[in-house]
Amino acid sequence: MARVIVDVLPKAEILDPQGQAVARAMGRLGVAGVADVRQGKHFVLEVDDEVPDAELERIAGTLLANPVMEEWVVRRVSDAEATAADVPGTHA
Amino acid sequence: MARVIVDVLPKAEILDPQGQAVARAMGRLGVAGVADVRQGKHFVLEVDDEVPDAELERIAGTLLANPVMEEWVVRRVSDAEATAADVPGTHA
Amino acid sequence: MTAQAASAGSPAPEPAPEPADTVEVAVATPEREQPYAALGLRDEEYARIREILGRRPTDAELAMYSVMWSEHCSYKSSKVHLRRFGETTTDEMRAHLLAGIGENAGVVDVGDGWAVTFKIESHNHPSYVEPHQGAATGVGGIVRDIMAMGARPVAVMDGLRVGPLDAPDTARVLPGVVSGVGFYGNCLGLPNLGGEVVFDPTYAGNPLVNALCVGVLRTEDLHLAFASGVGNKIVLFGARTGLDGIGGVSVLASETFTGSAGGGGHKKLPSVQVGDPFAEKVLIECCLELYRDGLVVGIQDLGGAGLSCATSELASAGSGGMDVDLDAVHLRAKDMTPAEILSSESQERMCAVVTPENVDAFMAVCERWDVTATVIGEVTDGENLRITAGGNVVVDVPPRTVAHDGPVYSRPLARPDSQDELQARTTAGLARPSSPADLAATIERLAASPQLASRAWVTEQYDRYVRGNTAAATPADAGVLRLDESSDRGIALAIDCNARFCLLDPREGARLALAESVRNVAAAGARPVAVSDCLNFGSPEDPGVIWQFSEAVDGLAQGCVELGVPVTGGNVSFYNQTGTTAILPTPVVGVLGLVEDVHHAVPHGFGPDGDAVWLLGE
Amino acid sequence: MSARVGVITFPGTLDDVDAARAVRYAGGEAVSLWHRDTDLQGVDAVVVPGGFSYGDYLRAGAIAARSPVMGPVVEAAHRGLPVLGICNGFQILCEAELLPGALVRNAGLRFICREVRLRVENSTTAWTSGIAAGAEITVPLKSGEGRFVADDDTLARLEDEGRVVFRYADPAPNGALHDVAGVCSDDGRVVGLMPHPEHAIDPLTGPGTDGLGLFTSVLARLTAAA
Ligand SMILES: Nc1ncnc2c1ncn2[C@@H]1O[C@H](COP(=O)(O)OP(=O)(O)O)[C@@H](O)[C@H]1O
Repeated sequence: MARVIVDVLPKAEILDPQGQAVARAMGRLGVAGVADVRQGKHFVLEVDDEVPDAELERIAGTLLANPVMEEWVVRRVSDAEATAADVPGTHA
Repeated sequence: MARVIVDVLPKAEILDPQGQAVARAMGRLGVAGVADVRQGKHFVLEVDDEVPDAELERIAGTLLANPVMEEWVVRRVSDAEATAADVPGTHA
Repeated sequence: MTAQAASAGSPAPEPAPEPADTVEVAVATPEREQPYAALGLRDEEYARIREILGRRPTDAELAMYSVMWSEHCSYKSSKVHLRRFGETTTDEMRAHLLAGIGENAGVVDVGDGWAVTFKIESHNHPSYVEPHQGAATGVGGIVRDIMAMGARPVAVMDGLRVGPLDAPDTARVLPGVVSGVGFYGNCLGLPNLGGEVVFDPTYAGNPLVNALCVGVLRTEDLHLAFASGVGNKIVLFGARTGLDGIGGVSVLASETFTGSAGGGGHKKLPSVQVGDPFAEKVLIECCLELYRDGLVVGIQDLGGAGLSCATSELASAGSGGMDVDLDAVHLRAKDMTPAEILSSESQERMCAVVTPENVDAFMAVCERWDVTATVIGEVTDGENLRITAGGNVVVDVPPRTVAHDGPVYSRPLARPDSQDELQARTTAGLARPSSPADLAATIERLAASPQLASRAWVTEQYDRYVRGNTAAATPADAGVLRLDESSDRGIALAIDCNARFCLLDPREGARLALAESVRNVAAAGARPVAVSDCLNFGSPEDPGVIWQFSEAVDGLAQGCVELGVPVTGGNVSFYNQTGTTAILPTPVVGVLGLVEDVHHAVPHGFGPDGDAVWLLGE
Repeated sequence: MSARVGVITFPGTLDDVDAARAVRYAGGEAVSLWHRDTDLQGVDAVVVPGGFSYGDYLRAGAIAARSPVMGPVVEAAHRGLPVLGICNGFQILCEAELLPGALVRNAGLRFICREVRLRVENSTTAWTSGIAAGAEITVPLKSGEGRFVADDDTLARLEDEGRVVFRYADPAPNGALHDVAGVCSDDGRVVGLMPHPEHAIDPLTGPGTDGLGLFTSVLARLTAAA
C-alpha cells in the first residue's frame, strides 16, 4: 500500500471566496502578516503499490479535480514522510 | 514572503462521508486499487517572514481547522519546493 | 516545525483487548467491581439490575441498562408528570389518533385513507459542542423517528434559541446551527415550513435546537415497532456502526483494557457525530420502497442508545424473545467491544423485522439503493433478548426490564421563593414614551431588535419549495403543506413558546404557548387536531425546575382539554443549564391542523386594496 | 400522442417529482429514468433534475456525471436530443462536459433560497422557444454552489454566440460571472440553469407559472417535429 496525496486548488484566476473569507477573518482577529489565503481540497488515498503514476494522474484529473476551474498536484509519500508529516497530529 | 501550507483532515475516528463517497465512486468508475480515500482541506497562505511558527499554529487551530473534528499539519515550503510542487500545475 | 506530529504519528502499540465479559464469566465472578456509577447508575439502580438478572450484569448488559435507564431514554424524572397528558385526554380528543404517546410519534387519521405523523425533538447539547453537526444530526434523528412510523417525511421546522446576538459565542453557535439545519434538511429534500429564533442570555451556554418533522402515510402502512413472529429476521441496515457517541461506555473499556486512564490502550472516541444526509436520503427512499412492497413486519430507528434501544424495544414490544449476533454487524472502527457496538450512536441506521421468505426481496431493495444491510438476528420463542459476540453470550436479559421497567422518580418539587418577587415586578413602573420623538425611537428600537428583526437571514438558507407541495412557509405564521398532489387536502403546522412568560408563570406560559400555536394554525385556515411538545428545562434535581416542569405540564394538559386537542407525543430535555443557572423554562409546543382544501388556506398579510380589516376578540 | 420526457433519478436527487409534474402540467408524459439505466427508453427529451446527487460530495454533480445513465444521455445529446439540467442537473451537465463552465460555491458562502427574476436572453433554444426574447420570469433559486464560472475565452464565446440563455435580472445573488443563470450548448438543444422553473408552475406552491414555459417550449417543438 502506498499513500498518495492529491492537493487541489481553484485556479488563480477564479475568485476564491472561501480563501478570502478566511483572509478577512484573520484581519478581524488581529492576525497580522498573512497576505493571501487560498483554499482547496486535500485528498489522502491508500493505493495498491501496482497502480502506476499515469493512473493516479487520471484519477486526479478526471475525478478529484475539475480541470475547468481547478489545478492539482499528485504526490506519493513515503511511509516515513507519511507518519512524520502527512498524518496530521492534533496540535494544541 | 513565505508560503505556508496547512492541510486539514477529518480526525480518523470521525465519519468522513465525502471520502467514503469518493472511494465508492472510484469502484463504480472501474478505478481499481484505491482502498481508502479521505478528504480534507488544503490551504495555501502567503505569509510575512516574521510570522513565527507558534502564530501559524494558532491560525491553523483556530481559523483553518475545527479542532473538535479535524487534525492539521502546518508546513513552510521553500520557494524552490513551492514552484516545483506546491504551486499546483495543471497536469494533462 | 510540528514537534507533536511525530509522536502522534507513532502511536503506542495497542494492547490486545481481553475477551469480552460473557454471561458465563459474570456468573463465575460475582464480585467483580463494575463502574456503574461512572455510567450514571445509582447504587439502588445497580442493585435492581443484579436482582433482575440474579447475577451481576456483563459489561454489555451494564452498558445497555445504563443507557436505557438514563434520563434521556427512560424519562425517569418526567414520567410521573407526563402521565397527566394521557389521563386528561378524553376519548373524544383521541378519536382521530391511530397512535399516541409511547410510539415513536403520534399518528393522526386525516381522512381518505391518509394519516399524518409528527414529532419535535431536541438536540441541544450536541449543538453547543459543534453547532453545524449537532443541529444537522438533530434533524436526521427526528426524520428517522418519522420514517419508523411507516411514513414519508414531508417537511421540517426548527425552533432555535441562542444567547444574545452580541454575546461572543452566538457568532459561532447561530450560524453553525442554521447551516446545519439547512444542510441536512435541504439535502433530504424536506421543505422547511417555519420555526423560531429567540435570543436570551440563559441560552448563551446552552442553546436549544428543537426540530420538528412531519410525515404522511397511507393508514395501512402504519408500522409500529414490534418483533412478533418466531423465526422472523432482524435486519440492521444503513450506515456502518462506529464509535460514535459511546463516551460514557468507554469506562468499561478502561476497566478491561490493560492501559490505565489516558494511557495507550484507549481508543480515540469521536467527540462529535457527523451527519451524512445523503445516506439518510437514500435510507428514506429505501424504506419507502420496502414499505410499499410489504417487506417489513416491524421497524425501529436507531437514535440515542443505538442497538441497545432498538433491540430491546423491538423485542419487548413483540411476543417472543430475540437472538442477536454482534459479529454480523458491519463496523466502521476496529476492535469494538460488544458494549461499544450496543451503545454506538452512529447515525443513519434502521433496524427492521422481516419474515424469512422476504429477506431476499428486502436485500434486493437495499442493493438497489446501495444501502448496506445484514441479518443480525431473529425472533425466538424464548423470553429473553440474547446477544452473542464471538460465539459467547454477552447479553441475556428480559427485554422489558431494559426498555420499559426502568426506574421512575417522583423528584421533590418546590415553588422557588423568588417567584413572588419575580411576579411582583410588573411593567407598571416602566417608563412610557412621553413624546412623539420618544415613541418613534421606541419603534425604531423594536424594529432593530434581534428578537423582532426579519428572519430572512435564516430562512433563506432553507429550501421551502422542494417536492412542490408547500402552500405557505416563511413569513407566514403557520406552514401549510398539501398532503398529496392528487388531493387538495393539507395540513398546517406551527411551533411556538414564549419562555419569558413561562418563567413568570410556567403553567400560564405553557397554556399561552399552546394558545399561540393553535391560533397560528387556525389563522391559516386549519382545524387544530394534535399537539407535539418539546419540554426544555434545567436540572430535574433542582426542586424549582421540577416545579416549573410540573406546572408547565399541567398548563399544557389543561389547555389541551380546553381546546380539545390531544398531546400525541414529544420529547423532554433536562439538564439545560450553564453551571447552576437553568435556561428559561421552555415548553415548545407544536400544533398540527387540518386544511380541507389548501386552495382555501388563508394567506398571511393583508389582501387586496379595499378589503375591510376586522379585529376579533377582546 | 404526447411527447415523452425522461426524468432522471440519481441517489440524492430531490426535485424529480417536481420536474415530472412540470412535464405533465405542460402536457407531456414523464418517464422516470434510473441512474443505473443504460437505455433511455426512447424518450424524446430528458430533464436532469435538482437535488444533491451523491450528497454533492467531492463537487456538486461530479459523481452523478459519471454514472451509467449519463453515457447514453451524452451520446443522445450529441445527436440533438433536448436535455434540460436544473440546478444540480446543470452542475451534472457541466461536469459531463455537455455544457461549458462550472458551478462553484456561492460568493456569500451560504445556501440561498429566494425567488429571483431572470431575463430570457435567448428564445431560440429547444427549451425557450415559446418564451419571448427579453421576457422576465420569476422562479425560485435554491443552491449553495450556484456561482457560474468559466475562463474569459469561454465567457466571451458564450456571449458572442448568444449562449447565455438566462441572466439574473438583478445582480447575481451567488456572484455568477456576467450574472449568468443558464447557458446552452452550441446547437441550443442542451440547456442548463441554476434556478428552478419546475417550482414555478402553480401559484399555490410557487411564485407563479413562469417556469412552465420551458416545458411547453420543448413539448411544442417535439410535437411539431413528430
Ligand atoms: N428557525 C427558523 N426556521 C424556519 N423558519 C423560521 C425560523 N425562525 C423564524 N422562521 C419563520 O420566519 C417567519 C417570521 O418569524 P417570526 O419573526 O418568529 O414571526 P412571528 O413573530 O410572526 O411568529 C415565520 O414564518 C417563521 O416561521
